[in-house]
Amino acid sequence: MKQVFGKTNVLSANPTHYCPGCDHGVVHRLIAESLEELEVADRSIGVAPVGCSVFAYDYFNIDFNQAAHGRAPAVATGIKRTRPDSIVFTYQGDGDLAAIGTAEIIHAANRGENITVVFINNGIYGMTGGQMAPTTLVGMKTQTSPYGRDAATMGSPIRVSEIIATLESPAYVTRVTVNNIANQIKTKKAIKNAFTLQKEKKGFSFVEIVCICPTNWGKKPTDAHKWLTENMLPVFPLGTFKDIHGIEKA
Amino acid sequence: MKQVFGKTNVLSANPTHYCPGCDHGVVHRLIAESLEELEVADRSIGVAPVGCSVFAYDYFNIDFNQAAHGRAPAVATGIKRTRPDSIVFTYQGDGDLAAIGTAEIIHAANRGENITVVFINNGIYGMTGGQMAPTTLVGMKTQTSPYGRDAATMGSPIRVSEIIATLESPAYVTRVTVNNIANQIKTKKAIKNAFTLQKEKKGFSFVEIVCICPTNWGKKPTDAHKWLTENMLPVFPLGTFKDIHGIEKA
Amino acid sequence: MSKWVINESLCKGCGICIERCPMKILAFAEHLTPKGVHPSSMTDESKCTSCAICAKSCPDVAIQIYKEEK
Amino acid sequence: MSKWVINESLCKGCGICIERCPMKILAFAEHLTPKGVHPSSMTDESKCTSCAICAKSCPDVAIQIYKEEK
Amino acid sequence: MAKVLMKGNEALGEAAILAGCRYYFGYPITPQSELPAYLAKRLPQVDGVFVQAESEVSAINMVYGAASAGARVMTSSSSPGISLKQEGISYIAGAELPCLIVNVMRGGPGLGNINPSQSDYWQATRGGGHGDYRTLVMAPNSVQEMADFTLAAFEYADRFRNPVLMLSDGVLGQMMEPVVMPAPKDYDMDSKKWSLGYTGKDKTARNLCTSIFMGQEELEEHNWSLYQKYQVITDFFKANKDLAVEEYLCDDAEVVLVGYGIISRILKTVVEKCRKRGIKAGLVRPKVLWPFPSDVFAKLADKASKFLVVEMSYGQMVEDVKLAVEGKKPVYFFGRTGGAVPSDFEILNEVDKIVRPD
Amino acid sequence: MAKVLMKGNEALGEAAILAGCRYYFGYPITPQSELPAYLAKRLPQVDGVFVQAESEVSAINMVYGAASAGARVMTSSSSPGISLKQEGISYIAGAELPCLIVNVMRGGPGLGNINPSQSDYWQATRGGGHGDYRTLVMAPNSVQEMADFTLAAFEYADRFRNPVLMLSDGVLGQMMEPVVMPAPKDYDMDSKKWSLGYTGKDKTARNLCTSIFMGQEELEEHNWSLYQKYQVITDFFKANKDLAVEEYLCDDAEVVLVGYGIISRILKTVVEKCRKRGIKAGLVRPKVLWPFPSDVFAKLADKASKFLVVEMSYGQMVEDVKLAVEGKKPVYFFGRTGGAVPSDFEILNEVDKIVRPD
Amino acid sequence: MSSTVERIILAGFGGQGILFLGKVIAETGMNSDKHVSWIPSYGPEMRGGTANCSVIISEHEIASPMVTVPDVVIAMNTPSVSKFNQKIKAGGMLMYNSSLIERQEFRDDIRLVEIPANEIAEELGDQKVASLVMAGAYIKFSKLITLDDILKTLPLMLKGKKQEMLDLNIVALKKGYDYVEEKKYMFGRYVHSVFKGI
Amino acid sequence: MSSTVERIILAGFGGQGILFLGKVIAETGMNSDKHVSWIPSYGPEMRGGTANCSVIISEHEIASPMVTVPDVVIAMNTPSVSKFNQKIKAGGMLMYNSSLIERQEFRDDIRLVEIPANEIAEELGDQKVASLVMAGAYIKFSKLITLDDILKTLPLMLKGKKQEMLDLNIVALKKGYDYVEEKKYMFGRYVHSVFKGI
Ligand SMILES: Cc1ncc(C[n+]2csc(CCOP(=O)(O)OP(=O)(O)O)c2C)c(N)n1
Ligand SMILES: Cc1ncc(C[n+]2csc(CCOP(=O)(O)OP(=O)(O)O)c2C)c(N)n1
Ligand code: SF4
Ligand code: SF4
Ligand code: SF4
Ligand code: SF4
Ligand code: SF4
Ligand code: SF4
Ligand SMILES: [Mg+2]
Ligand SMILES: [Mg+2]
Repeated sequence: MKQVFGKTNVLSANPTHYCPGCDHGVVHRLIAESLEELEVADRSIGVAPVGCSVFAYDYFNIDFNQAAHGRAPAVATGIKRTRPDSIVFTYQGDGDLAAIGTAEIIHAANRGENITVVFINNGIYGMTGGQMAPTTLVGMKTQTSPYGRDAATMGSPIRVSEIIATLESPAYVTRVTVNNIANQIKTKKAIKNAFTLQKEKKGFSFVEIVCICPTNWGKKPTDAHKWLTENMLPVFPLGTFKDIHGIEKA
Repeated sequence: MKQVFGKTNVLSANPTHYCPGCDHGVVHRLIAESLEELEVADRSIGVAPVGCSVFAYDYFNIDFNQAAHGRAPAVATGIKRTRPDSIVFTYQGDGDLAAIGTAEIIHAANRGENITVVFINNGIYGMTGGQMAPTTLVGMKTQTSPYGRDAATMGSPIRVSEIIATLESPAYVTRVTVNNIANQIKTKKAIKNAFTLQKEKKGFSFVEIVCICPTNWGKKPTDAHKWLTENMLPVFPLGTFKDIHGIEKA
Repeated sequence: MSKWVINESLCKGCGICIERCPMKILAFAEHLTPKGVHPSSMTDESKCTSCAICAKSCPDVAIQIYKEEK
Repeated sequence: MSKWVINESLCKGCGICIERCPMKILAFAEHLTPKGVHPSSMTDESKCTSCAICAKSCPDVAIQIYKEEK
Repeated sequence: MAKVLMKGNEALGEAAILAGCRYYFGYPITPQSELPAYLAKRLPQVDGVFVQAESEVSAINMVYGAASAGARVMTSSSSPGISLKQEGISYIAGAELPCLIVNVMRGGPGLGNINPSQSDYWQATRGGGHGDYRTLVMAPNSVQEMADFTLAAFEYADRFRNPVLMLSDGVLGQMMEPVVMPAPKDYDMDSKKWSLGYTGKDKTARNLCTSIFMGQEELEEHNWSLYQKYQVITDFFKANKDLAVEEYLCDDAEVVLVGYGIISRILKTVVEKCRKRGIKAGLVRPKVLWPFPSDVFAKLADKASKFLVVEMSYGQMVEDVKLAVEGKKPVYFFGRTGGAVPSDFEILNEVDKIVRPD
Repeated sequence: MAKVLMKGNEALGEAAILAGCRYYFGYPITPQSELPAYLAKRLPQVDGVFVQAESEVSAINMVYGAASAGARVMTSSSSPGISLKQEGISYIAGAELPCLIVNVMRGGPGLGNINPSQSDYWQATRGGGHGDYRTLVMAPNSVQEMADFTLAAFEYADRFRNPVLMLSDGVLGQMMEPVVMPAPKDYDMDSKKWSLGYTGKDKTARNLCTSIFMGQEELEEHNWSLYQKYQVITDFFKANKDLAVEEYLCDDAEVVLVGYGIISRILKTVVEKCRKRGIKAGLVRPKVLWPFPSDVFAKLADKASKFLVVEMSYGQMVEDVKLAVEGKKPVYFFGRTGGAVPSDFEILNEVDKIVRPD
Repeated sequence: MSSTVERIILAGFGGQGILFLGKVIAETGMNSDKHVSWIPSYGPEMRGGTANCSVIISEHEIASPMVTVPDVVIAMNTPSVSKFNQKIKAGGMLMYNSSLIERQEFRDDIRLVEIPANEIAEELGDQKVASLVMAGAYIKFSKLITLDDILKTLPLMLKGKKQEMLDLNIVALKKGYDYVEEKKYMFGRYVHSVFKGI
Repeated sequence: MSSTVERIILAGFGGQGILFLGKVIAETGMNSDKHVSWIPSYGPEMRGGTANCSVIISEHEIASPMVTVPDVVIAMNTPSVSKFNQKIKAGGMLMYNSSLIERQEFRDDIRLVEIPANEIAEELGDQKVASLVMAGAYIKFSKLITLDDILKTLPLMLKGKKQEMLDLNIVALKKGYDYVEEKKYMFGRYVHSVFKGI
C-alpha cells in the first residue's frame, strides 16, 4: 500500500487547540505543504498573531515569532530585513489584521516587504469569544453587536484585499476560501504562488482566506461552511486583485 | 467703497506661524468661510492634529480640540458621538493621517462617522523638518530619504482617497488642490459640500487637498505651486472618488 | 493494512469528513474517545476509492489514506 | 479710500499675490517690516480691477479689497 | 434594591450606567470582555453610545474626544491594551479631562497570559505614560466595590478633572458575588462649562481642549498647576481616610499585612487565622493606590513592629509602603505571579517566618 | 581617533554603527530627529537598514522582529512616542530580546512641548508597560557619553538579553561637544544561536520567540527567571560601581547633590561653587538609572547629613534616593519643568536654604 | 462539612454545564440569605479543555473568596479528579460523575460519593442535565441550602426558558437528590475500603 | 572676559546663520585644543522666529554647558537684545548688529560693541555673511581663540563648498575683525554715556 495522504513533517505532531471543524487547521496544513514542496521549510520563519492562531508556533516545525496583536507585519518586516534570505510569513486573523493592525498591514504592503501574509477572515474575533470584527457581516449578532451589526453606526465589512490592491507595491493579492475541496485546491495554489514569489524576491504577497468560526458563529462546522458560501462570499468575492508578475498564468 | 474681500470672523486675528506662502493658510480660510456661509460656526468643533497645523486652534474662532498625532479621527468620533448636533471636522497632514493615523482614518470612515476630514497632502512631514511621508514622491530627497525615496524599499506614494473610496460608508471623497485660483474655487466648493453633507447628517466626508510645503521642498512658494502641478498631480489625480448623495450635481 | 487510517486522538468529531466523503462511507463511531468525542469511522472500506477527500478536509490531519499499489 | 489694502504686519512676503495678479500691478516694497519682510505693495491702483485674486491667493489673509460702489 | 449575583465586570458596567456614564469606547481583551459585552447590550437601552474601536489606541482617543465634549465616558482593557493607551492617558491627564479607565489586570510582561495579576501597579500609579502626571487609582476588592467604586470614580474624575484608573484583576472581573446596585446619579453634560460644544446659554468665549504648551514658562506653569492639583487630591484623601484605606485590627497589631484588591480579602482570612494562633496581625488595605495613603503607614510604623506586603507581582506597591515607613520598621514582601493567587496558607507561612524567624 | 564636534543625537548614531548596529526602525519626532536623519544617511553606506516606520508602535515591533532574528537593532523617539512603544517594550522584555531604545525626553504630559525634560524617569525605570519587567536604563551626561554609553548599551543588551533604554533629553540630543569616537566592535548575527533564521551549522532544533506563557506555572517560572536575571544585572552593577555611578567629592560631603544626565553637569558646577563658599558639597550621579545604585546612597547616608535631588520634573528619581536612604537622612528635592534647565544659581540657592535653614 | 461555610470546587469538560451548576448553587445560597461567591476558571482551556469554578456559601461574610482547600469537589470528568483530588480538605468530600470517571485509588481520608450523572440524565432524555443531577446530589449534603431553596431559585434562573426545560431540570435535580438516598451504602467517612471490598 | 572661559550666547532671526556662527566659534575652539560646547535653541520658534545658541570655550573641562549668565551676547536682531540683554554678566559684553538694531538705553555695566554687520556684508555683495562679520569682530575680544585659529578652521568647515564661497567668508571675517580696530572709540567699560553724548 502506498500512502496517498499523510501529514507533512513541516507540521508538528501536537494536536491543535482549535475547535472542532475550524478552518485554521486546514490552512495550517496547506502552508506547511507549500513550504515543504518549495523546499524552503528549513529557512522559513512564521509570525503568529494574537488570535486563535496565537499558538501556531506549536503546530509548525519551523522558526516562529509570536507577535503583539496586529503587529505581525511590522515584526515580519524586522525579521525579513534582518534575514533577507529567509521565507517570512505572517498568519493573521481579521481582528488582528483588519482592526488593530490596519496601519501595519497597509504600510508593510506599501513598502513592498518581501513577505507573505496569510489573512484568515472569519468575520469575528474567535479567540476572545466572538466580538464584532471589521469584517463581520451587517446584521450579524456578536458579543459586541448584540442587536446585529448596524451599518449606520458600526460600518460595513471592510474588504482588505481590495484596499491592498489600491497600492502600487504589492505583487500578489488574492482572496480564496476552503469551504470545499475544489476551493481548497485553489487556496493551496494561491499560498504556493505567494511563497514562490517571495522565494524569487518578487515582493509582497497577500492571501486572504475566507474561513469559518463554527464556535462563535454558533453553527455546526458543516453548516458553517454552507453559511459562509451563502453569506460571506457575496460580500467577499473570491478572486485575484493583483498579480503583477502574472504568476497565476505562469 | 464696498468691501469685496475681507477676513471672515470665523478666522481669528492671530497671525499664523506658517511659513511664507504655505497653503495651510488658504485652506484655513476656505474652511472658515464655509462654516460661516453654512451658518454653523457657533456649533462647530475642529480637531487639530500634530503637524504644522497643531496650532490651528489659534486661528479659528470656534471650539477646538488638539488631538494626539494621528488620532484626530478617533477624537472626532468621541466628540461627534457626544455632541451629535455639532459640526465636527479634523484637519490633518499626511504624516498624521496617512502614516501613524492610518487605522484611525480608515475605521472612522468605515463606521461612517458623520464628520468631515480635511486632509492636507503636502508630501512631507512639515513640522518636524522634512522627513519622508507616505505620500512623498518616488525619488524625492527628504531628511529620512537622503538618497531619494526608493520605491523598492520605502514604497510608493499612498493614495488615501482611493483607499477610502473602497469603503462602503463614506458619503463623499474628493481630491482637490489650491495651486491656483480656479482650483481654489473648486476646493472651497468641495469643503462646503462636505460640511453641507455633515449638516444634513448624511455621513462621512473626506476632502484631500494637495498642498505645497515650500520650506521643506526647498522651493519658493510660487515655484512650489508649479512643482506641485507638474509632479504631484500626476501621482495624485484630482477628482471625486465617491459622492453617494450626488451633492456635486445638486 | 487499511486504506483509511484514523488517529482517533486527533479527531475532534467535527463531521466534515463524513459529510464530504463522496462514497458516504464514513460515520461517527459509537464509542467516545478520552476527549469525549465520537470519532469518525469507516463503515465500508471496500467502497473507499482512496480519493483522500476526507483526509484533506480534516482540519486536524487525523486521517491518512493508502492506496493499493499496482 | 483704497481698493487695495494690505495689513503689512500679516504679510510674509511670499510673493504669491504678486505673481497671480492678472494686472501685474503688485510688487515687493522696498522697505522691511519689523519681521524683516519686504511686503507686497501696490504699484498702480488705477489698473486694479478689484478682482480679489491677490487677496484670495494670500495664505495670510493680509489683503482686503474694495470696489467702487455704483 | 435587591441583591443580584453578578460578575465584577458586569457590576462595574451597570454601575457606570447608574453613574450617568453613557459613552463607552473599547476594544475586546480577556479577562474584561464581559464588561464591553454588557455595555453593548445595555447602553443602547438607555440612549447611550457603545463603540467598539479599531484598537485600544483609538479607544482612548475616542475617550479623549468624548470627555472634551463633556461626556461621562469610560474605556476598559487589560494589561497589554492599557500599555497601548499610555500616550492617550498622558494626553487626557495633560488636558485635565475626567474619565474612567478600567484595567482588569492579567499576567505579563508581553502577551503573558490571561490569569489574574497585579503587576501593573507601577504603570498605574507612576504613570506609564510620559510626563509629570498622575491618575487617581482605585482598587476595589469585591464585586460590590466594583460597583460602588465606579460611582465614586466618576465623581472624583469630574471633581478633580482628572482621569481615574480602576485597577482590578482577572479574579475580580470574573467572579460573581451578590451586589446591591447603588442609587443612580443624575448627570448633565452641560454642567461642564468648559466642554467643547457646550450648549448652555451662558457660553461666552469659545472652548479649547489641548495639552500643548509650547513655551517653557507656559508648560512649567501648567505642570505646576497640575502638581498643585495632585496635592489637593492627596489632601482630600488624607482628610477622608475612610475613602482611601481600610484598616483591620491594626490597633494592637505587631505585624501589619498589606495588600490591595483581591489579595486584601485573602489577607483578612490570614489575619483571622493569625489571631487564632495568637499572632497579633492586622491588615491595611489601600482602596486608593494613588494618592497612596502614606500617612496611615507612617503612623503605624511607630506602633507595629513589622510589615508584610503581599502582591501578585514580584513587588511594586511594596516600594510605596517602604517610602511611607521610611526605614522605621522592616517591610517584608511576598509575591506570586503568573496567575497564582497566593493562598492563605502560603501567606500564613510567611507571617510565621517573619514573626518567628528562628 | 580625532575629536569631532558633533550633536549628541548624531554621536549616538555614529556610535551605534561602531557598535555593530545595522538596523534602525523609527518614526520622526523632535528633539531626536537628527538621529534618524543621521542614520538614514549612514546606514546605507555600511550595508545597514534604515526603515522609517509608519508609527512608533510599528517601529518598536520591527525592532522586536529584527532582534528576534539576531540583529543588533535600535529605535529612538521622544516622550509621546516612547509612550506608544510601551506594549512593544513589554513584549521585548518578556521575550528577552536585546535592543537599544533611545528616549530623548521632552516636556509632557500630552503633547507638552519639545523642550528638554526628565519627566519620563518613572516610565523608564518602573516599566511604563504592563507586567513585571525591567529595562536597563542608562543616562549619559555629555556628547562623549552619548557615544560611549551606546557601545556599552549594545553589549549589555546582548549580555543580559534585555532591552536597554538610553534616557537622554533635548539638551543632550541637540548640543554639540567634541567627541572621540570609540573603537568599533565586531558583531556577528549568528553569535545568537537562539535567533530566528539562525544559519549556523550547529542549528539543531527550531528557534522560537515568544512572550506568551499560558499556564500559571509556566508564566510564574518565566517571571521568576526574569526576576533572577534582574538580580544578576543588579549584582553586576554593584560589582562594577564605576560603570553605574560617578561620585564627586563625596568623601567629606555634608550635602550630597544628586542628579543624572545634563543636570549632573550643572550640579558639578554647583559643587565647585559650594566648595568655594565653604560648603562641603558632593555629587552622586547615577549613570545607570536601573538598576539604581542604591548601595552607594545607603553607604553615604551614614556619612553625609543631607541629600538634595535635582531633576527636570516635579520629583521622580527622588523616590529611588529616598528608598535607598531609608529615612536615615533628609532628602530634599528641587525641580523645574517645561523645559527650564535649572541654573547653578537657583540650585545654589536651594543648597543654601538646606545648609543654613534659618 | 462545617455548618457555617461550604467551599466547593466544581470541575468538568467545557460543555458539561459546570459554570451554570456553580451558579445555581451560589444563587440558591444568596436567595437563602447566605453569603456567597463564585469564581470561574476562564481562558482558552475552556474551549475544548476543562472548566471549573469555586463556590463558597457561608453564614458569615466571606473574607477570601478563593478556594484552595475545598470542602467538596464535584468532578464531572477524569481530568478534574486528578487536578483536584489532592486538594480536598481531609474529611472533605469528592462527589464524582461515575458515568465518565472510573473507580480508582482515591484518597482514604475523604468521603466519596459516586453519582452516575450522565446515565441518570440520559434516562431523562437529555445529557445536558447531568450537572443538575449533581446539584441535587450535592444538596443532600449541604448544611446551608436545601432542596426547597434550590427549587425556589431554579425557576428564577431559567426565566424566559420553556416550561418543559424547567421541569426537566427539576426532575434531574430530584433524581440526583434521591439517588444519594437510595445508595445509602455510599456514605461513611472512609469508603475507600468499601470500594476495595466490592 | 576671563582668560580661561568664555560663555557666549548668539541670537538672531532664523535665517541669519546664527547656529553656524556658533559652530564656527566652537569648532575653532576645539581645534585650538580648548574645551567647547554648543547648545542650540530648537523647535518651532526657529521657523520664522528667532534662533539662538550658547557656546562655551574653556581652558578647563566644562562642567555645565548651560549658559545662564553669558560673558558675551552677540545679537543679530532687536528681539535678541530684549531677550538676552539683562542676562549678561556685569562687566560682560553685548555685541550687536547695528544694521538691524537701533541704539537704545542698554545697560551701563556692560561693554557695548556696535557692528553694522549687514551693511558690511552687503558691501561684500552677500547679506548671508553678516554672521561671519560678527565672528570676526568677536575674535578681536576673545582671549582663547585668535583670528589665525578661525582662519584655519573655516576651510575645514566649508569643505566641499566652492572656493569663492570660502574666500567671501574669510573676507567677511576679516572685515569684522578690522572694523573693531577702526572704531576704537567703541571700547571702554561703560560706553553708555558715550552714546548719550553722541
Ligand atoms: C493589545 C491587545 N488587544 C487585545 C487583545 C485581545 N485579543 C486577543 S485575540 C483578539 C482578536 C482575535 O480575533 P482575530 O484576529 O479575528 O483572530 P481569530 O481568533 O478570529 O482567529 C483580541 C482582541 C490582545 N491580546 N492584545
Ligand atoms: C506620537 C508622536 N509621534 C511623532 C510626533 C512628531 N511629529 C510632530 S508633527 C509630525 C508629522 C507632521 O507631518 P504632517 O502630518 O504631514 O503635517 P505637516 O507638518 O506636513 O502639515 C510628527 C512626526 C509627535 N508629536 N507625536
Ligand atoms: S473560536 Fe472560531 S476561529 Fe477560534 S478555534 Fe474556535 S472555531 Fe476556530
Ligand atoms: S513647514 Fe511646510 S507645511 Fe509647515 S508651515 Fe512651513 S511650508 Fe507649511
Ligand atoms: S478516501 Fe475518499 S472515499 Fe475513502 S473515505 Fe475518504 S473521502 Fe471517502
Ligand atoms: S474531519 Fe477530522 S476531526 Fe473532523 S470528524 Fe473527520 S477525522 Fe474527525
Ligand atoms: S484685486 Fe485683482 S487686479 Fe487688484 S491687485 Fe488684486 S489681483 Fe491685482
Ligand atoms: S500673498 Fe499675502 S503674504 Fe504673500 S506677499 Fe502677498 S500679501 Fe504678502
Ligand atoms: Mg477572526
Ligand atoms: Mg505633511
